[in-house]
Amino acid sequence: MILEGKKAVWKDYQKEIAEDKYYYVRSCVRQNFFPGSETAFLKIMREELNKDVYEHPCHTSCTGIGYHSDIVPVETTMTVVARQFALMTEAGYENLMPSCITSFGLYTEILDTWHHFPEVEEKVRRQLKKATGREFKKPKNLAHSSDVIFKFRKEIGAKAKYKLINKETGEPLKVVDHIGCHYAKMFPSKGVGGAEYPYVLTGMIEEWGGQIIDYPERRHCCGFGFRQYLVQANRGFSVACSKEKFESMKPFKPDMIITNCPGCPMFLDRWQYVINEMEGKRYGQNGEGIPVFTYEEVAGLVLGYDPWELGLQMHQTDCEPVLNKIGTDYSPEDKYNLDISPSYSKKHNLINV
Amino acid sequence: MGKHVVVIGGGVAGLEVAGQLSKVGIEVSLIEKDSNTGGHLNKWYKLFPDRRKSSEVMEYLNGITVNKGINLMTDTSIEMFNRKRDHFSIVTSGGKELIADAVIVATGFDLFKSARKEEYGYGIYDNVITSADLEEMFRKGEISLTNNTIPEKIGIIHCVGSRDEKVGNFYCSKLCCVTAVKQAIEIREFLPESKVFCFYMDMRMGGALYEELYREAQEQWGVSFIRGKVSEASETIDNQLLIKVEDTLAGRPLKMKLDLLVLMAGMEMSEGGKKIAGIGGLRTGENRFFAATDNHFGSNKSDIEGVFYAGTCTAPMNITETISHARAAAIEVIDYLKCSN
Amino acid sequence: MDKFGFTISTGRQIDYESNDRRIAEYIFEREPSFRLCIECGGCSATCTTGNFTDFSLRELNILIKRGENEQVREKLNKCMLCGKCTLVCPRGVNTRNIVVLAKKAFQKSDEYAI
Amino acid sequence: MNMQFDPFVIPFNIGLYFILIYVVTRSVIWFRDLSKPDKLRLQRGFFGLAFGLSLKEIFMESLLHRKILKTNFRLGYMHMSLAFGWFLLILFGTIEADIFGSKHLNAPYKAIFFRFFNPHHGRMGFEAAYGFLMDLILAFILSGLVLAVTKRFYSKVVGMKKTTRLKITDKIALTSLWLIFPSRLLAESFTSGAYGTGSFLTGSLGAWLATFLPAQQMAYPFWWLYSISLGTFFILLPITRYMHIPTELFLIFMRNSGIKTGDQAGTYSEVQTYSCSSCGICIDACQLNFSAGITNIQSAYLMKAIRNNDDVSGIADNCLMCGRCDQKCPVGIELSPLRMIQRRGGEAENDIRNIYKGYFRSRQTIISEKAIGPSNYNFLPEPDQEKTDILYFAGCMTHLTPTIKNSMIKILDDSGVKYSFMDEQGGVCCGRPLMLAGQDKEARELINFNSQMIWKSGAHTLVTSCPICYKVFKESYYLDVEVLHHTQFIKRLIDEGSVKMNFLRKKVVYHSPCELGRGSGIYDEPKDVLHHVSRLEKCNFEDENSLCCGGSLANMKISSQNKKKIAFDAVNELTKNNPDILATACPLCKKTFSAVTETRVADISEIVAEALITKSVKKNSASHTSSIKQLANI
Repeated sequence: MILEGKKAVWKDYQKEIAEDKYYYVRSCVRQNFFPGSETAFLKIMREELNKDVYEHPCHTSCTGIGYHSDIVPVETTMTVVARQFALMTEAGYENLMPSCITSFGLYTEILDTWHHFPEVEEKVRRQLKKATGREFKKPKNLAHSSDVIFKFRKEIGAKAKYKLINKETGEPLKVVDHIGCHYAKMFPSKGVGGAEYPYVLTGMIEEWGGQIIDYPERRHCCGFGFRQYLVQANRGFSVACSKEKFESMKPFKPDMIITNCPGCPMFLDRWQYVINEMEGKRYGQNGEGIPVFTYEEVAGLVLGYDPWELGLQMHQTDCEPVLNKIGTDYSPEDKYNLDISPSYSKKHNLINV
Repeated sequence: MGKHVVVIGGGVAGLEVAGQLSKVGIEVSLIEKDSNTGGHLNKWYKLFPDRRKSSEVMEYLNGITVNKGINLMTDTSIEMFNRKRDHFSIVTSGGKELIADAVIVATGFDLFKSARKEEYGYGIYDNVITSADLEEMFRKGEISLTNNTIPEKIGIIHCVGSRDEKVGNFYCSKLCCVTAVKQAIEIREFLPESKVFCFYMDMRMGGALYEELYREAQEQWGVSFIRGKVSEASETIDNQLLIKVEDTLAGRPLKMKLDLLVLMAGMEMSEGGKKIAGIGGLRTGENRFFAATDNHFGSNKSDIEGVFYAGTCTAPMNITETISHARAAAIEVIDYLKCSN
Repeated sequence: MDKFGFTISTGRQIDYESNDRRIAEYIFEREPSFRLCIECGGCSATCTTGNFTDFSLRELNILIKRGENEQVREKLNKCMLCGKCTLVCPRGVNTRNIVVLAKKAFQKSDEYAI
Repeated sequence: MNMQFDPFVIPFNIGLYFILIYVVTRSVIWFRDLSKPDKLRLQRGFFGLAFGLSLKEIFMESLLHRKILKTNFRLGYMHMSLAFGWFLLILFGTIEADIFGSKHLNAPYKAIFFRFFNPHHGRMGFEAAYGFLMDLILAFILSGLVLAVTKRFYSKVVGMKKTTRLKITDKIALTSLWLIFPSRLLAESFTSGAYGTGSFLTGSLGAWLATFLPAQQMAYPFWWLYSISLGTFFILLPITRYMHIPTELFLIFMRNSGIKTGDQAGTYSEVQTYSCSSCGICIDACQLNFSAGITNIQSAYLMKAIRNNDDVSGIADNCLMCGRCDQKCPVGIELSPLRMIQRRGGEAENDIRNIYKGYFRSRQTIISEKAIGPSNYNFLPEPDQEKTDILYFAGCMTHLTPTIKNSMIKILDDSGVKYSFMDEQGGVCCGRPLMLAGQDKEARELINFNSQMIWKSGAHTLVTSCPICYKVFKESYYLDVEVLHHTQFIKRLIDEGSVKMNFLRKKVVYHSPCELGRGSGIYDEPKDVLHHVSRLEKCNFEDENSLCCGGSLANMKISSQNKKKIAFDAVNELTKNNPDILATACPLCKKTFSAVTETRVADISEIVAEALITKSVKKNSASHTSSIKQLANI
């Protein structure tokens, strides 16, 4: 591996990321997959980085899942997205920051479509007006929330309580980054580092002391693929995709996996359990699985947040190995009896959910 | 007849045409951007189809140019050139102005920058090289990996930067297939223990003796040809290259580990050529090469009277064709100079 | 597994490393013209057996070379050895011998794993 | 003085009694292994005409070597002088011993070493005359021996291009054989020299030797040498090619008793294998040898490989099965059938060659699928064929030469017979190619399929255009219909007058296809037809001696380049006095030849169709309309 080569590629794929005043749109599925992530993100943005992040209560799904499952026609999707833009415009924000990779991909795709086919945009504007009476401005800047964390990785690194380093050996943790397909595969120029050698997560990990490992099936999809997962009969294919990745990364002995997509952590995490149930295979070291994190969770960990506050107990593949390696101080016994009494919240200065 | 012709580019075409013109007593200035003439020929070890040393061709070209009263200007590029009534004024990088009765553009080609096919990881993975790099190894007389071991399984990918809309090249570079076959054979000669696999979209063995070479590669050297475009390469933990391709003839995807991956870089309009096109206002085609006035009987003529093309600045050509094209250019020029009297 | 109502699907991918190409090697050794096939499909087009079923010598050739032996095994036995393929082959591949050798190779591999 | 015994005769006696016992045991084993009917045949033969015939043949072939004499005089003379000469020597020697010996009916050695035991014998009169005869015979043998020795080192002497290579035991046996007669000569000469006896050869040589050598002392060691070389030769005989000397007698007798080579290894195939004297005539006859330069697979080598229990598959598969060697073999061994047996056998495991194996080799049992793997034709449809009188089967190869097919349709339509085209849409292979690959069981499946088609059609005649199909239809299908090659069928139409044709002023040379000519013995009909329509010319390779086109399906191993070489040489021979048309009667020959010559190559059916005077076509054929269609797109 020649790092200079990669750096050269990364240079070609810089993207503009807004400084402040973000209009944050949540993901549909992350709320119940790993609810801690978005909470932690907001806390980091607001409290650690003091940024203005606005959430609109009327925000809805972007229908991405429906769109990619071929059950919502693109025009409908566009109109729904137009409404999101309208809400943002009304709120007086211009920097759209979706939490979901698929939403990000979808917004990018739609904006690109409108750029090439203005008449479509016009039609959508008319439809939105007719349906809701709303009007919208297109976002000035569109960045995925992982882009933003990437932008401020140094600031976070400066505040970091822990580093992604094995405190026994002093070795950097070996980290596998997994980028959601819709992040850059459709529009390489819209992703930090492009589609072939994405830098967005790599940047964070390097900054926070970890070491990224590059393995053959890096590009491979986690297997969510909407239709593949949603239809039970197709799940065999879905899990096979994850398995392909695990088999390929195993020899590199990764300590953890970091992801920037709602679906990927879910499937990379849960499928490890399923594969183990079906074939008795585990891919981590000494008989464990490979812990899977979202980038917000990792950021939270390095900033020293309480793992259970980050919702790591929601992971099916235990995260403790990593916690122990980086030396997080946590109370194992609290894992499943987390009492969210105001007192506890005070003690752990929990932001009000 | 005391005419003066400026030839831009000292590659095969430039040298040939310069030689031909000086033969009939025309004063020739040959402008070469590099410090020595010969262009890509210098990089190549042996040539298809007969695997003769490229130096032999170089000897021939020197034979018709060296000490033939040609005014050779190396390390020189063109800053300006425009038509003044019946002649051309050319300003070189040295600030020198040349007055010419005719100009021959022989700016040749550049090899496709293989790093642009990111998925093959040229410049990123240790043991991904281009056809040119391989020739370099041949000239050094040793094929080895970055860890100085000898490769056992070598893959050759055809059509890198050719027939590929993704990199904006729709055209076929025409020489890569036969180069691949030639290099496959040479690899087997160097490394009798090695296995060589060629991944092709079509085998375009158009030229004389190409097919015979292809057959030899299969029969005598046991080179395997697999039909399918490699989609991606990645490095394994033991520093091998894992490639993914569809074996289109088996109708199945195929996964294979290789020690060395050779990319058959295609031909593109040279940077120098683009510059000339800009300052000289010369028309280029969709393939970005210079556009001649007629595909059949005007392949040396530009839209500007007195400006002619020679060689691969108009389209991918092998050396044989380049030399013929250059000779044709010489005839066109002589003809033009006669009439312009 | 019933527990999940689905099983992990296996891919169609040819894994060159894990495939066993000894059958191919056996043939290469004894019939060098096997290397000359350019997969033109002339043999399959004229094939007497191909007239009745999906048997294709071209396909067979490539499957042998890739080491997809189990598929080859059952297809192989459909050949009638009539020799039309040999007559139409533009590259002079001794197609009949390939089939005969492949059969022998399988026989051997069954007896004492070549 | 008259000795009765001397120790030097012991080696000879051992050898003699050993070989006698061996041959007897061996023949008992052979007889035991015979199938019941063959046993009967043999017994009937023994008390029948066959016995007489055999004696005659043994005399003509085993002793005089008439056939070899015919094909190659010098080689024949060599074999004759040794075989016949030795026979006479023994015969007259015994008589001599009986007449002049001290008493009658002596042990064999008395006859062989007569001179030693009766040194004074043969001084004058009738004795001398008899001695002269004996010397004459000895001289006769020695002359042959000289040829044999020179052949070894320079085979051109006996007019042969190739001579067989030998294995070590052969070499020893050969030397001992060579030593026998010179040593006898010297032994007798010295004795004669010492006692002043002997005739023109031994006498004079002995006298001369005696002038400068102590003849008395010299004689004895040579008698030893003579005895030893005889003994060695006899003992080695069974594991060398010289086993052919006794075996050939069995072969001749069995053949005359009407025993045939089956498709399994058995007594008869083994007897034939051992009857091969490796004379090498088959090597000269083989086109793989003189056109393609393949010189290690000819029948002589096959026979030897089998005798040595070598793995023969490499040899067995690399043969055109043109049958030229069968025709030429002086011993009349059925070489092609023997080769087929080996093909069915596949790759035999190489046998450890201990002496016992050499003397009593285990016979390779043959199971087709074991060697080659099973086939599976369950994809074939339900056979179904409309009713008709005459059934036309073009065959796979003919489908690749549509002009032949179309010509036949034209002729059939014009002849007015009621026919149906069996494999119009491309049928099932006849099965012969599988058989040639040694896969009889698989072939059976195809044969059954086609047989049912034929039976369903209720036809009384089956016409085929391809000699390969013809041979298998004729020999391996058990049909109650008459099978004709189209040349025979056309001949019949001409004789019946049901087709009329012009005489084409064209010079034609006929190439007789292997499977049709040597394979099925059809030589005349094709030529008659050609005579009828064109100027048929002679060529150097007619009938039994005709060449193979090289395209034969029978050779599994041959490369396309070598096929071309053979075709090229054959064509050059056939087109020597440049004919207008090179006629053949096999689609495969046509295809092979057309690839290598400028001369027009045409199947007889094409020439006939060309010369045909078409009548107003009657509607009489089921496949008539479609056949017109085919005519249209020639």
